[in-house]
Amino acid sequence: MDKDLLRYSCQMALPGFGESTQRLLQAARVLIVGAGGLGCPAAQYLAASGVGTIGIADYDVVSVSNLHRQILYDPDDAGKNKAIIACERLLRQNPEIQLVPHVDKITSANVLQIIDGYDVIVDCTDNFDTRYLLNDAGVLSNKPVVYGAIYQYEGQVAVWNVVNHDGARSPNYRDLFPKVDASQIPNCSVAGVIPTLAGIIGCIQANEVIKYITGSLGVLTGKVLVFDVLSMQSRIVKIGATTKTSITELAQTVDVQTISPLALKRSIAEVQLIDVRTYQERDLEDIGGEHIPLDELEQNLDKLSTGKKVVFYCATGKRSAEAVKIVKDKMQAVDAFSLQDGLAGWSGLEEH
Amino acid sequence: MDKDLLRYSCQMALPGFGESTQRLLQAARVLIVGAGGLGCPAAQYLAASGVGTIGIADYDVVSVSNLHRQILYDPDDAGKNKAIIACERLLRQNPEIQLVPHVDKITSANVLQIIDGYDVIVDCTDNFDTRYLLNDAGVLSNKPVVYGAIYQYEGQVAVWNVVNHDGARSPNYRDLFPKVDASQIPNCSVAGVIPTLAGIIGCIQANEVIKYITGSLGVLTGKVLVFDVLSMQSRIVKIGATTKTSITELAQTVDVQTISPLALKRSIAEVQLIDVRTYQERDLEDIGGEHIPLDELEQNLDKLSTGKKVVFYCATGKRSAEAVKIVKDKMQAVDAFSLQDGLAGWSGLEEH
Amino acid sequence: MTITILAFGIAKDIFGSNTITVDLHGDVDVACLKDTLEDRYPRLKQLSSYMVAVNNEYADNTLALTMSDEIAIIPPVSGG
Amino acid sequence: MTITILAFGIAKDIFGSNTITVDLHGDVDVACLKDTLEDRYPRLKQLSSYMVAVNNEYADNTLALTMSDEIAIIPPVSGG
Repeated sequence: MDKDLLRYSCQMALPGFGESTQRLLQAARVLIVGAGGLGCPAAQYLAASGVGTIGIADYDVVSVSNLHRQILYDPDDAGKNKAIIACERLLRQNPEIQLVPHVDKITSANVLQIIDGYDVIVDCTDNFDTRYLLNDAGVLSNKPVVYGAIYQYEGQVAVWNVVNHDGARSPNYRDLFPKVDASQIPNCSVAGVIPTLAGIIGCIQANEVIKYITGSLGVLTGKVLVFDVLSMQSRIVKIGATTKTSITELAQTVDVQTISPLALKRSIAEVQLIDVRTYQERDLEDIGGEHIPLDELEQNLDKLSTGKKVVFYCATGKRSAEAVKIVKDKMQAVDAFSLQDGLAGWSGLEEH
Repeated sequence: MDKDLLRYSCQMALPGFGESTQRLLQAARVLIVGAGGLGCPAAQYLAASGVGTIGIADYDVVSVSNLHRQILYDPDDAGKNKAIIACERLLRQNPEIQLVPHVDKITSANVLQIIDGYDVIVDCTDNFDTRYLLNDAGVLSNKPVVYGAIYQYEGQVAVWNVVNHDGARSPNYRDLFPKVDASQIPNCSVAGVIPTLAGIIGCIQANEVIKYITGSLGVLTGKVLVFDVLSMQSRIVKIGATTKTSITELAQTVDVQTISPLALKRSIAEVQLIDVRTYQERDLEDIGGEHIPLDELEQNLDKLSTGKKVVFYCATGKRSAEAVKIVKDKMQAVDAFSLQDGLAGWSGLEEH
Repeated sequence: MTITILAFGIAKDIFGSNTITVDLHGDVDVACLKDTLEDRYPRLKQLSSYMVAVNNEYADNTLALTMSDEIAIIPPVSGG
Repeated sequence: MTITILAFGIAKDIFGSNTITVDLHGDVDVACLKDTLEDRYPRLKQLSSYMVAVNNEYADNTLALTMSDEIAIIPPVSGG
């Protein structure tokens, strides 16, 4: 055994996992998209196990309110780019591998180019737009996508778009969910998430990546694992051997203009401010402006100003971004912005 | 919400998990025994989630051959005590909590005193002696033990010795396995282990600790989870509501004679030196002496000298200690020693 | 025919429970189940898509249902 | 009576397979199963203890077995 393989001797002792299997990991190039609750543990274990090249893509910065599940970051890292910090940390853990940060937001314009250098894509993102984008780009580029997603105490894992023995492709995300109205599904900051779920699902994703690269049996293709960490019950739902979708082009991602809380504070007298939250949330507290719940926006587009900036806000910036997308789609004459980090960002401003 | 709770806001957003639940975690004192493949992820997520006091007990040092699954350590840490390094690293991740390293080997003489300051014990050990010791100490001290164990691609998790509504205690490890012949079950360095399994099982242990502390439903009491990461099938085996064991005292742990690297260097010409590592490890490097892999020792006891000291060595001093125990049990005439910190300690000597 | 449905993810919130029962009439298939659920819970339809799993297999609209089937509603999940 | 046994952990190595079948005669209970297995695989007895799970419940020696039972042999595991 080569000296450089000593680190991996405990996995190379596994039945059917010798030096040639370890060399497969060393030669593999894996792109992890999203360095958050799922991406941190997935990257940590793929680095530890000796995957030769690991790309980590995240345009976002470390936020204190995510440290409970994003275990690669310290409070001192707050405000720094997650991909860069994660790569630095993991390079110390395993100096023998290549770690490549990607700090640009992944869009329909750059996704094919970014994934071009990788063999496997790991979907650790936190939003539907990027999930669909990665899925479709994986299909168009003929690369497998190892999918993971979490909600409160529940997670899902699957491996999409693997070439079967007969040459056909296994199912992908659109076989399961052809399209989603993202505004209807709350994200982690609204619905909450238990950090250990992120750890379990991220490790399961890394496990599927290793199984795929090493040609192991039992890769989660043609099925989806649904895991509940309250009851500890898991189930594997069979989808079928072959995809029924036909994906021929990428949906164009919409670039949402955002405005920072500070910029809004300075210009609040000159903009049309619109709260897109529910009536219940509006009742509790607001920062002024008009109130048009997101699901009533399409019927009220005539209320939007074309003479000044329109700023939408919600609790976290997610539904307000959806509002901007609707406006860009239906009323191009309106100059619409989303309040970054929503009311959460606004109250952060008040505290300082 | 207090500013100091911002870090935990995403878990406090969970239904039924508010500020008072977070305060339960802050007030909890959890002892993790074993800072290896299971202890690293368990400690990482308990620290991230805000458990107020975390003790980490490990007398062993960081070894390069374990870095594939012990994700808190860098190659630079090789030879340093694992409990101390783990506490340092996790304190940077969450400076708001207390981290307490315990560097003494846990024995029947000190276990009750060490666990006295804690509410929950997490069994992340890698040997049956310490598993039984912790189990029995948990029963005698009336504390729950969150058990995890791994082998190749399979893991087990359970929560032992919880007080039921009727005041009776739930089953413990001896309900499942009354006693074990440890020499019949290979450990991770011999049988191998996939690193992601350690991550999944360690995270599940942390998840059960959080569920127990916060009074959540679905704690794994009276049952054991068996998880296979090749097929991704898991099953929960019911054991029953109440323990059938009667544990009234601790089994005495065997005291293993050790020899320091310096003392060995001075006396190396006068002792019988035996390497108990695997053939793969022996191939790479050795410090002389004969080679009898640990799992072949019992068939080769006649090769041991009764005229001079016998010194066993391995990578870290752990398997050589097992060798001493086997000899003490089967060949009392032999004066057997274990090289302290193994090859890691020996190379430390060379460097100075 | 009365069938029991297990809810996952946001469907737990939409149904207000981990399990619900529904009475189905006429052609008792997955399409009929979805119509009945979406009538009772309009928010379910607003998700645009969700998976119906029958005995741990993805079920399309034409699959006939029986009382002994284990039926789960598994909506999409976005968190990471 | 022929029954199928699922093996876990070191039992996979001892049996040389993930599943085996055994023929049982006489009193068909867990004690009888253990005797038969330990006769055929002496290393199993050397473990000192292992769990027999029948239909995902811990089974003691007196439990009677039927052909439709799902039987798993789950030995202790020490790694960490």
